[in-house]
Amino acid sequence: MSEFAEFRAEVAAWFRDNRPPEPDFLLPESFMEVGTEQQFEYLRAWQRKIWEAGYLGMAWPKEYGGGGQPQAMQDIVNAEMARQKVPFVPNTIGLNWAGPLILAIGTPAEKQRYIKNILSAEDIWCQGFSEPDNGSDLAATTTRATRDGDAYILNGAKIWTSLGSYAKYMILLARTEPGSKRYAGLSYFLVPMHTPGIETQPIRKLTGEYGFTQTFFRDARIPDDCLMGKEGEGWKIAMMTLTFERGASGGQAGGIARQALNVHDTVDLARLARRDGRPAIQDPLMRDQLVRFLIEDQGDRLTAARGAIPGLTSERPHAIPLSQKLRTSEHRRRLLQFALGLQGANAARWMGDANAREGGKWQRAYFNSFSSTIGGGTTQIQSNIVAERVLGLPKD
Amino acid sequence: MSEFAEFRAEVAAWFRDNRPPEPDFLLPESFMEVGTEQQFEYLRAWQRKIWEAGYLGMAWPKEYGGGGQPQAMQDIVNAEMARQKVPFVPNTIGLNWAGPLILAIGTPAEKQRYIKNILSAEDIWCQGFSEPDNGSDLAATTTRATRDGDAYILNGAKIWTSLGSYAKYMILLARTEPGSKRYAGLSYFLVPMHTPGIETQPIRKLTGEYGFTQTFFRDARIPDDCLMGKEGEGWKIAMMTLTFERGASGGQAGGIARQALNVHDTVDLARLARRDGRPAIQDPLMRDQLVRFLIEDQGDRLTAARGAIPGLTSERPHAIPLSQKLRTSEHRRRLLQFALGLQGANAARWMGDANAREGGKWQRAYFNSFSSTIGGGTTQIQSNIVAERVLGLPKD
Amino acid sequence: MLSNRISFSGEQGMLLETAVGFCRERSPVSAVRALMGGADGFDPAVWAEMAALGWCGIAIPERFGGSGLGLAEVATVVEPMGRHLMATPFVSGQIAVQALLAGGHMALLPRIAQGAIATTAVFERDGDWDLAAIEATATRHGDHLRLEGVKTLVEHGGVAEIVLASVRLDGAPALAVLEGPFAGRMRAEAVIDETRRSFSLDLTGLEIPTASLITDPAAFIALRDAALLLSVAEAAGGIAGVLDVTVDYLNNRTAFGRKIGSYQSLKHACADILVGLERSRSHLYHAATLCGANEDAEVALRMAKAEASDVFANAGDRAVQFHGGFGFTWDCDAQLYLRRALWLQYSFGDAAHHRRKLADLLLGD
Amino acid sequence: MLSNRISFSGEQGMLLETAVGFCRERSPVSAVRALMGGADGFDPAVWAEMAALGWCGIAIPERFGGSGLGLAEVATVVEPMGRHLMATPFVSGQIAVQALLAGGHMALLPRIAQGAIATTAVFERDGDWDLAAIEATATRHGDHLRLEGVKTLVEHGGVAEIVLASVRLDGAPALAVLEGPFAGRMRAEAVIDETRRSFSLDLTGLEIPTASLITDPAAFIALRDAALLLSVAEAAGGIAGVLDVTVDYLNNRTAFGRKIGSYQSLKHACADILVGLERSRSHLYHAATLCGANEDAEVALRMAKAEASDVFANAGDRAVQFHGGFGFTWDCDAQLYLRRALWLQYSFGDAAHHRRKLADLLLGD
Repeated sequence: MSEFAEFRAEVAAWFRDNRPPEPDFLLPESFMEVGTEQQFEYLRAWQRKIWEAGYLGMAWPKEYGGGGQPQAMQDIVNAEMARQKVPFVPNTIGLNWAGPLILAIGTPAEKQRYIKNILSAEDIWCQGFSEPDNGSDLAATTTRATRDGDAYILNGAKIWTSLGSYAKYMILLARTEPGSKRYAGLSYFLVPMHTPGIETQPIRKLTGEYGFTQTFFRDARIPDDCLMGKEGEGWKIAMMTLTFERGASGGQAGGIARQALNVHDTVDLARLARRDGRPAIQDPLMRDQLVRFLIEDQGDRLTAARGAIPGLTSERPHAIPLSQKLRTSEHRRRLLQFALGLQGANAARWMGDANAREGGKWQRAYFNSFSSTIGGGTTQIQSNIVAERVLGLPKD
Repeated sequence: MSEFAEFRAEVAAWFRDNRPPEPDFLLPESFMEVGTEQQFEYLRAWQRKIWEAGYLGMAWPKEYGGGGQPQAMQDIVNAEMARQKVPFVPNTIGLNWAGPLILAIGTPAEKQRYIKNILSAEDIWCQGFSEPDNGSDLAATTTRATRDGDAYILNGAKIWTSLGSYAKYMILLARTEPGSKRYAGLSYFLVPMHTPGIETQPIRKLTGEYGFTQTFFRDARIPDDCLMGKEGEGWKIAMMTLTFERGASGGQAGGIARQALNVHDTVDLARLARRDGRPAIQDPLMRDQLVRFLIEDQGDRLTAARGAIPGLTSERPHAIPLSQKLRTSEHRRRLLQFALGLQGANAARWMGDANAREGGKWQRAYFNSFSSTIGGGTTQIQSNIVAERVLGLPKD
Repeated sequence: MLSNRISFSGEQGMLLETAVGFCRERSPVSAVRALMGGADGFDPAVWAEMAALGWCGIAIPERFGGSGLGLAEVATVVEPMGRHLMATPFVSGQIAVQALLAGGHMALLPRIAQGAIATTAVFERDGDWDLAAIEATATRHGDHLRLEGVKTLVEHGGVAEIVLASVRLDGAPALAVLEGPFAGRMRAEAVIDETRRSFSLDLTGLEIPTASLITDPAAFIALRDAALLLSVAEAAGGIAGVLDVTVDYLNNRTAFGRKIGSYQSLKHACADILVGLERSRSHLYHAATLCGANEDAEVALRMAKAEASDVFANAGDRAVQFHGGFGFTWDCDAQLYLRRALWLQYSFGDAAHHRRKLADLLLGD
Repeated sequence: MLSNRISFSGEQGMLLETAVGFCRERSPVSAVRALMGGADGFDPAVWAEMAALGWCGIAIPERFGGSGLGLAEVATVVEPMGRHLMATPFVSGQIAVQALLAGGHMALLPRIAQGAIATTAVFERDGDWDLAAIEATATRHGDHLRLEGVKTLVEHGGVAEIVLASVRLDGAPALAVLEGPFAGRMRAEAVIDETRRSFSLDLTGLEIPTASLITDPAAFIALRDAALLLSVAEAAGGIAGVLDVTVDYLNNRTAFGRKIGSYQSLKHACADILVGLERSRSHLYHAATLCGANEDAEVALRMAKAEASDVFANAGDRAVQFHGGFGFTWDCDAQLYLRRALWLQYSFGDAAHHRRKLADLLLGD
C-alpha cells in the first residue's frame, strides 16, 4: 500500500482544502433524505467538484468519464471522505446501482449516453422498485409495461422514490407479461422521467420534511430501447442491481453515500451535552448504555469482517448477510432514541431551534431511523427471514 | 377496626411465640414446591398448630371445625402471618379451592366428612385439571369418567399435580359425556387418591427437586357420590372453584399460601450482598434496576386497588383481571433473574452450598419462577389473551 | 411499605365524563392538525368554553372565584386532553395556580379562574431539570427588583398574561410573578411536539415590585408536583390514544393475506403497551389521591412520571413502526403521539432522572 | 477507532474441525447427564484422549512438551466443548498455563502438557471479581512462605494436581504455585452448573518455597485474559447449542394445530438469539486474534465477555420458557444450558461489571 502513500496525502489535502463551507441549513444524512432544492443543489455541486477533481469513478473506464485507475485509489478516496466527514455525494442510485449495471450489461451507446452524466451529477437517477401496496415484496410488482410497436406503455405507481423530484432517469421494475405471477414476467427499464404520463408527487415524511416521492405512470410511452436485458429478465437484473448496492461485487463509482450519525458521534454528544447539570458522559447509566451500543456496533463491524472467513461461517453461511439489516437498522433506531436523552430538557427541541444541539439533527435522525426499520422489509419481516431462512423455523 | 385491636395484639404475640424453629433444610415458597417428606411434615405440623390455636378457618362454620367468627378476624391473622413472614400453610387446594366449594354446594354429609380434616391438614388435597397434552386448555380435557352402576370408571392422566404424592383427595375435572366437545360434557369429582388404578409419578423439576406429580387413571372405580353438582356441570363448577382461588368472592379458610421472595426482599438482598467489593445497593445500575422493579411492583399493587373503582376501569373492564398473570409472572421472573446478579461471583452457587446466600434460595426461586410464566397458560398465551380479549385484535 | 390508596370522588367521575366527551368532540385529529399550523396552537373559542365550564378555576378556592376542588380533579380532566392531543394553555396555567397557592400569592387567581393564560418559566439553556439550578437573578434596587437572565421552554409564552419565572435572589431560589405584555421578550422556539408552543423569555431589564416575588420554597415543590402530576395525566391519556390509533390500524391493514394485528410480534407489543397503560393510570390516580389530600406525594409522582413517560415514548415509537410505510409519513397520526410523548418524557425530568431520585428516596444514598 | 481484525489460521481450521467432531461424539447429552451424577464430573478416558490429541499442550512451547501454538488455538477447541456441555478440566488448566507462562514459571508445563490437571484459585468468600482483592496471605518464614486464608470457586479442585492460588505478599498480589495432593483442604461446593465441580481451598498452614510464588503482575493479566477468552468461547458454543435444542423443539412441537415455531413471539426471539450468537462469535475470534498476537486485548475481551454472557443467559432463559411444561422438568436439556450460562455469566465478572470497566477504558473516568 505504500505505493499510494503520496496519493493518500494528496487526497487528504484536497478534501481539507476543498470541503464546501458548512451551509446555514441542515444537510441530509443520505440521498434518501434530500428534501429541498437548497440541499440538492449544494450536494450536486459538491459531487460535480469531486468528479472534476478526478476523485469519483476513478476505477470506471476513461472513455465514459471515469478515471481508468485501480480500485485501490478510489478506496483511499472513500476512506478519506469518511474520515474527514465531508458531505456525501447524492447521485447514489446512479453511482451505485444504475452505473455499475450499465457498465456491466449495457451497450456502448448506453454507456456513452449515461455514465459521464451520472458521475458529474448532470443526470440524477432514481429507483422504482417498491409499490404502494406491496411494501418491499418486489415479486408482487403490479406496474405494467405493455409493448406497443417500438415502445412500451407504462401504467401503475411506485412509492418511496428518493430524489424523485430531481431525477432525470429511473430504473424501473415492471410486469411485461400480463397475468404472470411473482418473479416471472418482470422486466427492467431505464425510464426518462420527463416522459408525458409520468408524474411525481412528493411525500411528506414524519419529520415534516420531504424526501421521497410517489411516482404515477398513466399511459406513459417509452421507447423500447429503454429495456435492459431481455423481456422477462427483470428479476434477475434487479437482483444483480442489489448486488451492486451491497457492494458485494464492487463496480460502484465510489464516494460516500451517507454521512450518518453513528455511535462515535453519540459518544461525542455525551461529552458535550449536559443532563442533570453535568456532562452526560459522567452519568453511570448513560455510560453503561453507551458501552452497550459500542459493543453492539463493534460486534457488527467484526461480524462483517468474520463474514469473509469461510471457516468461521460455514455452518450457517447466510446468517451474516441475511441478518445484517435487522442488526444494523434496529441498532441505529435505539441508538438515536437514546441519544435524545443525553440532552436533558433540550432533547425536546426540534430542527431550526437556536438552542437545539447541532440544529436538531439528532431529533431528525431518530425520526428518520424508521426508514430503515420499515423500508426494504420491516424489522418484523427481517426477523421472519432470519428465523425461517437461516434457522429453518416454519412460516407464519 | 379498633374493636379488633386487642385481638390483633394477641395474634401478633402468638405468632411471635409459636413460630416454628428455622429448619436446617430449605423451605419451599408455596405448596406447589413441596418436594420432600421433611418439608411436607414440617409445614403440615405448622398448619395443624395454627388451626388448633383457632387461627385457621376462623370464618368457617363451627360445626365443621371452623371458628364461626367474622372474616375480619381471619384477615387480621393473614396480615400478621405475612408481616411476620412465618411459613405458609400447605393444604392450599383444600383451604382455598375444595373447602370453599364444598361449603358452598356440598351436602351436610360432605361438609362433615371433609372440612375439619382440610383445616387440620389431616387430609391433604390436590387438583387434577391440567393434562399432559392440553397445557392449560381445560376445555380440552380428555380424562374420562364413565358411569357404571353406582360408580364411575376413570381413565386418563393429569399432570402438574402439586402435593400429588401426599394428597388423600383430588378435585378432578373429567369428561362424562363421550364425544362431547369443549366445555360441554365435563363433570367435577372429589376423588379418593387411594382408589386402586390411581397412580402418581413424581416429576423432577428443572431445579432438581420434586414437587409435582403426574397422575394416571387406569380403570379406577370411584363411588358415584364423588360427583359434585350434576353431570355436565363440571365446567361451571371449575370456574366457581377458580373464583375461590382468585379470592374474588372470599370463602377461603385463610392463612397464607406462599412465602415467596418479592421486590422488598430483593432490596434487602442488595443491602447485604456484595458485588465489585461493595454492597450491591451502592451500584448506580443496580439502584436503577431496583427502582424499576419497585415502580412495577407498586404499579401492580395500585392496579389491583384501582380495579375496585368502576369509574376508573369502565372503558376496558377486563383489562386488569385478564392482564394480572402476565404482569405479575413476568415481573417475578425478571426480578429473580436480576437478584442473582446482586451477588457477584456468589451468584453461581446453588442450594446446599455453605456460602450460598440464604441457602441458595434465590437461585432456586429464579428457576421456579418459570412455573408461573409457563404453568396456567404461558406468557405467550397470556399476551394473546390480553391482545385479543381486551384489545380486540385478531386471533393468530 | 408504600400506601396503595386510590380515591376517586363523585365529582371526579362527573368531571371525567364531561371531559371525555368534550375532548372527543372539540379535538378530533383534524382539528389538532389544523391548529398545528396556526401561530398560537390552540383554538380561543375552545379555550373560552373550557373557562366557561369552570375548569380554569377547579383548583382555585371559592373565595378567589374558583370551585375549591384540588389538583386531583385537575388531573382528571387533563387525562382525556392528553388522549385527544389537545394543547390549550390549561396545564401551564394550572401549574402556575399551584405555585401561587403554595406561595400565598392570591391576587392573580381570580383572573386565572376567568381564563387568563398563565405559565411558568423555570428552565434555562443548559436543560437542567433541577428547579434550583437557576442562573437568572433578581437584585434589589430600592423597593424594586431588577431581573436578569434568559428562561427557556416557556409553554404558551406567546399568549401568556401571567408568567412565574424562577430567579435567584441573594442566592436563594424564588419565583418572580410577572404580568404581560411580554412583547419583544418572548422568542418562539422550535420544539418536538408541534401541537405545542414554546418560547424563550429574556428577563434582563425587567423591574418588578418586591411583593411580586415568591420566596417560600413550598411554591417550588407545589410547582414541581403539579407539573409532574399533570404531565403524567397527559401521558396516560396519550398512551390510551396512541394505543387506539395503533389497534385500529392493526385491525384493518392486511399483509400476506392476514390482518396484521394477528401477528404476535405486533399484538404482543400492544398487550405490553396495555399493561403499561394500566400501570400508568394506577400510578396516576394514586399520586392524584395523595396530592389531593395534601400528603407528601414525591415518591408517588416520580414513580408515575418514570412509568408513564417511558411507556408513552415506547408506545409512540412502536406506533410509528407498526404503521409501516404509512407510519413514516406526516399524514399518519402515530408521529403526533410520538412527538407528544417525547415532549413529556423530557419535560420536568425523564424516567432515568426520576429513578435516580427515587433510588435516593427509597434505598438511601 | 478499534481494530476489527480477525485472523483464522489453517491450524485453527483443522483444530476446529477435529474438536467439533470429537465433542459431538464424546459428549452426547446422555453422557453429559451421566457424568453429572459422578463425583468428578468428567470422564477420565475422554480426558486421556484429549491429552493424547495434544490439546493440553496447544499453548505450551515446544521445549516444554507442547505444540507452541497460542491461546487463539485453545479458544478454537473450547467453543465446541461449550456447545456440547463438556466439562473436563481443560479450561481451568489452560488458564493456569497462561499464568505460568506469563509469570515465567515453566517447571510444571511439561506435566500439564501430558495431562496433569491444573486449576486456579483466585476468588474468595465475598465474591469480588477484582483479582487484586485478596484476603489470603503469604508471609515469609526463612526461605519458605507460610500461607493463610480460604479460596473459593476452585474449579476441579478435587482432582487438581496443580493449583495457582492468589495471595497477598507484603501487600502485593502474587500467585502461589501449589502441588497436590490437597487432601483435607478441598471442600466441595454446590454450584449452579451441575456439569461442573467446584471447591473451596483452605490454604492455612501450607508452606511453600519462595520460588513457588509468582510475583510478576503480568501473570494476573494473563490469567484474567485467558479466563475471559475461554469463558467467551464456552459461552459462544453454548449459545449455538441451546439455540439448536430450542429450534429443534419449536420445529416439532405442535399447539393449536400449528408448529409452535411458526408463532412470531417464539421465532423472533430465536432470530434475536441468532443475532447475538453471530455478534458473540465475532467478538470471540477478534479477541482471540489479539490474544494470539500478544496485543493488548483488554477492551476486546471485556466486550466479548459482556456480549456473550448476556446473550447466553438470555438464550438459556428463553429456551426453558419456550419448551413450555417440558422446559420446567429436569429432563429437558434447556436447563442444562441455562445453568451453564449462569455459571459463565458470574465467573470472572458479569456483563455489567465489564461494561463498567469498558466505560472507564473507552469513555474516560
